[in-house]
Amino acid sequence: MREIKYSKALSEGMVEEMERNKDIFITGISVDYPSGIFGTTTEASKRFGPKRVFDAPAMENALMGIAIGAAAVGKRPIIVSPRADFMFLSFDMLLQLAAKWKYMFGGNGGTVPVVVRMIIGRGWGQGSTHSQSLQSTLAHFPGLTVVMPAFPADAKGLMISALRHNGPVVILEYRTLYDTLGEVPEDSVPVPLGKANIIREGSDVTIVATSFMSYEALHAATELESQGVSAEVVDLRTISPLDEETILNSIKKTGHLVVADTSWELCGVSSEIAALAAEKGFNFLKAPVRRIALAACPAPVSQPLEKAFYPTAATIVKAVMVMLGRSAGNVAHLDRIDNFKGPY
Amino acid sequence: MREIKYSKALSEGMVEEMERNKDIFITGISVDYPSGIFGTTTEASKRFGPKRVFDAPAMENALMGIAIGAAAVGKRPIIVSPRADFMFLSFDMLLQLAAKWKYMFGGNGGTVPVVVRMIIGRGWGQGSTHSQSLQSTLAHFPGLTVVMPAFPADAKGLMISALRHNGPVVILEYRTLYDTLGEVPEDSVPVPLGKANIIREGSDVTIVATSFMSYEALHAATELESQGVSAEVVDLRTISPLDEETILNSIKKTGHLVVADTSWELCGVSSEIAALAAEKGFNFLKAPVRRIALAACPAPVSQPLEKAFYPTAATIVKAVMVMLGRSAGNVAHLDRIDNFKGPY
Amino acid sequence: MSDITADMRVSQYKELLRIRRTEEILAEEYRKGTMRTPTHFGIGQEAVAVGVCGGLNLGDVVYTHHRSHTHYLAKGGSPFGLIAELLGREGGCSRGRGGSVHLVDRSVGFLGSSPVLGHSLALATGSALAFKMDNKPSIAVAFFGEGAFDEGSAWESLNYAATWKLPVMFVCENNLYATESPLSVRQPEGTSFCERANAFKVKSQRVDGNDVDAVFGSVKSTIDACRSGAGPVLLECMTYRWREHVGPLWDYEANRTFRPKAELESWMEKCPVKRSGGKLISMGISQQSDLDSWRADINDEIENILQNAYDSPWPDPSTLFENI
Amino acid sequence: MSDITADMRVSQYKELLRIRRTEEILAEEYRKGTMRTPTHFGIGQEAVAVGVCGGLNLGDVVYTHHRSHTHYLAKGGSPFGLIAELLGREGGCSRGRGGSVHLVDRSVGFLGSSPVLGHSLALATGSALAFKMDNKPSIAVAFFGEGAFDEGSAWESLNYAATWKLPVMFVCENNLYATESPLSVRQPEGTSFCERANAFKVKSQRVDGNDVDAVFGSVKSTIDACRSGAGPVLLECMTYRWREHVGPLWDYEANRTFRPKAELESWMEKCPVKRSGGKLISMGISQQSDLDSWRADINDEIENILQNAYDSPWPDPSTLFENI
Ligand SMILES: Cc1ncc(C[n+]2csc(CCOP(=O)(O)OP(=O)(O)O)c2C)c(N)n1
Ligand SMILES: Cc1ncc(C[n+]2csc(CCOP(=O)(O)OP(=O)(O)O)c2C)c(N)n1
Ligand SMILES: [Mg+2]
Ligand SMILES: [Mg+2]
Repeated sequence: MREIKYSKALSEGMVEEMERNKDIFITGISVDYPSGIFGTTTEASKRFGPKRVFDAPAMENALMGIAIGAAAVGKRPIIVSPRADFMFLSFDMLLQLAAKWKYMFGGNGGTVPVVVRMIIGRGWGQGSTHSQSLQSTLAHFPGLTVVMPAFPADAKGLMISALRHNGPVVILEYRTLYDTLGEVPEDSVPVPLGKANIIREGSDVTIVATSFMSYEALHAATELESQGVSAEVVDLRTISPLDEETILNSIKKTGHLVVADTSWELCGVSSEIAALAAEKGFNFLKAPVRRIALAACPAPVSQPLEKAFYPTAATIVKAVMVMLGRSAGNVAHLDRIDNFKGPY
Repeated sequence: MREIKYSKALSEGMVEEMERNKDIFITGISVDYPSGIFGTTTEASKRFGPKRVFDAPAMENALMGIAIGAAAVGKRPIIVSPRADFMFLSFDMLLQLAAKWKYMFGGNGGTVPVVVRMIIGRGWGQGSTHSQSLQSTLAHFPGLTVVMPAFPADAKGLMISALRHNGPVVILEYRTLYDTLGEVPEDSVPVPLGKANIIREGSDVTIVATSFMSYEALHAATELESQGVSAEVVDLRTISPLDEETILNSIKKTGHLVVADTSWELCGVSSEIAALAAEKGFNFLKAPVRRIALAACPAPVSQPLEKAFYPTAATIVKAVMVMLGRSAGNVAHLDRIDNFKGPY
Repeated sequence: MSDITADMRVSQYKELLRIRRTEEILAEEYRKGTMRTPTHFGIGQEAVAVGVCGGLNLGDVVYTHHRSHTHYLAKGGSPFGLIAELLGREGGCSRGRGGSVHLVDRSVGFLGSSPVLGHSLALATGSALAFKMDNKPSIAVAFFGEGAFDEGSAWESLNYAATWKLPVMFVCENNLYATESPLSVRQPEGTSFCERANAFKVKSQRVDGNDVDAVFGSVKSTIDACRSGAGPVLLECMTYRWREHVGPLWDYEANRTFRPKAELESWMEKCPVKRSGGKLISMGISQQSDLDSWRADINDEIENILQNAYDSPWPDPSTLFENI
Repeated sequence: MSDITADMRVSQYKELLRIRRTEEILAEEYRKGTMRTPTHFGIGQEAVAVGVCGGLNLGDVVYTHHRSHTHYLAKGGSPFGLIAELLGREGGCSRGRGGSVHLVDRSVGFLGSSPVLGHSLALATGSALAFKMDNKPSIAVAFFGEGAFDEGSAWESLNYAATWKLPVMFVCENNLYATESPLSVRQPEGTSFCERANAFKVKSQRVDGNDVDAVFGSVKSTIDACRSGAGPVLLECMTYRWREHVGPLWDYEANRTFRPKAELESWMEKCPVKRSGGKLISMGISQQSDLDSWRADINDEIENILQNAYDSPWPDPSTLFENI
């Protein structure tokens, strides 16, 4: 299969659905710029023009309500936020209206199928207010579907599913993923919402990971293999609703669980998966679970602090080896070269 | 010791600290009304007048920033929201500024000791947009202290600590607690932030609970006792930072854990405590943990649905009995008479 | 105003009376404690809903805030659906899930009420955006209280609507108070919302919100231009709430002192129902006996619906997880 | 303006030049990739910062947005602190935790920058509230771009400040663009921010933001009243950003076409540094050789600080959890 970039995959997913469904439009700050949100909206902009791909003022609060009001009369808006952090300003409309709409009107109000794309994560010293991963926060609220594609095929497939789903969907895109390559079907193949993906099979330990951490988990699994440990990697893909079955089946097989997430630990996705294991997979577990998350502080800017703040493949390897009662040895060679470039 | 109401205890905590510290003031919608936020601000209003207790327009977004700006030059604002749900509008200022202030300026920006009181929970058919418990969401973000007093003594003591703390503190107050009575010291005795409280000792099972669910847990423990089960009840009191030690010690003693929280399960406090057990208390556990939380849907209004939506003492009793491999029998008598009255 | 026929006047009056009596009957019923949902009565403010909705087409859509019964009924929402909703019954317009502040009736273009200040403005702006994109000749209306202007999102919506010249009408019911807070603690002295709207390039009119003719006239004089792309309009309708903010009580019953008794009384003199009925008589269109018999009919009708609504079944707890 | 002495003119010019050169040197250095923090240069907009801060007292406080170096330096923030911060060093004003968009220097009343649109307005309003409560004769200043006016919270802040007549100055640097979006896609045609502010009962003035005299004059003419309780003021300073939104590049280097080259060039003709220097010469206060020697001194000083900043140690990873 051909390989394309994550950014291109997102673009294809949107463009193909926009061809199918004329009610889809894209708006948000800078979506019609030549830079086009890491190139993800450029093709749509070219193909569909300013009637369906248009800029918006920085008014995150009302804009989300406007998208919902458009959806209530048949549109399928895609709202893009260049940084998820700005979407705190949309939380009122997103969580009070979009997430509740179908339920609070008892189904009689229809649905509001808004797709919200938010960019998350590490980059060029983004710092505390420009780097947050909001999956844990958003997934807490029933009524929202929350997905985190890690690989190009999922980026396209989840985008397609989101744009066909009968309700609001948040897509969280990790900044450093846009340039990654992967095999992606040329056709419009939806990836089901609510399904995790076993991206590597293994028998000794289950690593459940989200978004960028799925890459780190694969990287860690390769290293673990060289140390004689067979790791199964589950890419969560959808945070809410959670695919409990896939996770539990894997734990059943391996008896060991490490969770690696891009958000914080406290009331975060890593805790959620650990809790699931403690409640429904307890009898499979041979050892305590391990949560791997951001350090419990706001994100610092300075490089040596950033390095200590963000967990990596090395963190995962160490956690697994300790869990299995072995020594991890030197894992410094696992650190990737960080070649993300500014200025933003 | 004398008994007073939860509402009076909050009031005393504020009034005594306001006497001590002239930089404290209270603002927010309706804080100076005769009704005074369930009577909690009436005494302060009477005693300190409109210069220190004053109404605010419905502008949750900027108001939080205004409080932070006042705190940055030495004030200690208390912001009150009659419903936590409205505070989604404040999330940007609260999470991007208050929670990060001290850290993102490397300590050189000082601290912004804002106290935010939010009313949460069930009431008179509040419905989906007027009843949410935001502890899980807020606790996820480092830099915020999040407390949930369940009992009058803690209401006063945590209020005092919050007003002496060098950073932002969110106090979540469950609507139906205001009229509950309890022993409260006449003196200004702070209750430490970050400390859970064992409110009933027991040996067979640990019930970790938050806010209103601590009442339900006590109620459940009494019933369990009559069925021959000795339950230890840990009232979490502070959600962030979490008192891991107290929880783990209790699990060590009982080997069984049930968590009962007023928010949702997914990425919620109940998952957090379960995860803690799975990671750091695993070897103490004799059975799978059980999470008790809101049903995984928005809050409905209609009574029979509300009844199915909110967990109660009966839910806890059943969970414990199942965990211990016993039958719970009929627990319908545990349902309290819901005597909360509208119109709000 | 000469284009208002006598028939129209009669039906406007009946509509005002029907809404008034519905809410009055509900307010009495509410005291029994069988409606477990925070409820905001619009008694005294009916002329805004009736005047505005009277000027709309069926394809036009309406959003509103917490004080929503008047708009729901005036747009044609099912009275049974409303009453059963307040009673938490399966037959409610939101199947008992929403309560008084989350009403909907899509069949008549009432797309929803939301009790969070500012929501209705953004929602209507969004529907108007969709109408414009699709070249539909529809208008979206946002009803809200002047308290929503305290919220920044209201100004975001106005700015957006004006920038894109969207077919949206912002209808503010300025009843002088948000809960018990007067305008004076929320806006600088001398504030005019119309002036603000003008500065946001939203055309605006201030009207007597207790005069259904005036409101209707205002809508008629602005809606065609709004519909055909001239941009959004703000109608600031001056009116007054008779009961407490939430719940059925009169000020005196709850010992409320935040507003002077004389103020309330002077606004009650300007009762929109009475004024409309008085006009029918003074214009020789109807007689007092007509008014009385309509009233009796309406009372019967509502009492009837109320009893039926009580008979609507409770939602089955097993349906808790439907429609998430 | 006759109350500006020759000495003041000289120091204003030096200040403009110092800020300009600091940013220009940093912009060059930034290309090396040693400053890993999204950085927004204020080159071309210095007169606003210098004109406003020149009118403030030490007890007055300042907040600003993402484009914050000019305000930080003009208020007297340590240049070493700024540069070390951009380099992520422990010696940075925020100890390397904040980067370019989270600067602070409390010793001079620079209370912080925050890159989220709208924050500076609310923060300054809050500090002004505190000053008023304590009867302090201080003023709080919010710097921000016209993009912040897209945010509802900005209007909430204006409304609040005007309602309580707070001693706050809102200083808008209207550089015609937010990122690459012109005003025309963000506001209705004919919008005047001053008109809007007036409707919010905030006194307003529009000034040439590239003329330090004009800005300083505007501050001088409004600040005393603002300080003594007459209420907030908006200064809308018309200016222009020379480089890209974030980063050091010129439009041509990045093939940016969102604004016409001629527009940029016409604004560069109105360079605030050149204009100020030109006046010194035309007024006979200084000679070109003075200007040249100041420039050389300033260059040396900044290059020196830059080298020192590189020598500041990196934060120790073991301090990651400090100051949460
Ligand atoms: C965002 C938000 N903040 C606060 C509230 C609480 N609240 C409910 S109604 C109300 C007053 C509204 O006044 P107004 O908009 O004038 O409408 P009225 O009740 O007078 O009809 C307030 C503050 C709310 N619903 N939403
Ligand atoms: C709430 C919020 N939304 C979006 C952004 C992204 N953003 C960063 S700078 C900017 C443009 C700001 O323009 P303006 O306020 O005019 O300042 P300028 O950059 O022109 O100096 C935007 C939209 C932000 N920082 N905060
Ligand atoms: Mg009102
Ligand atoms: Mg700008």
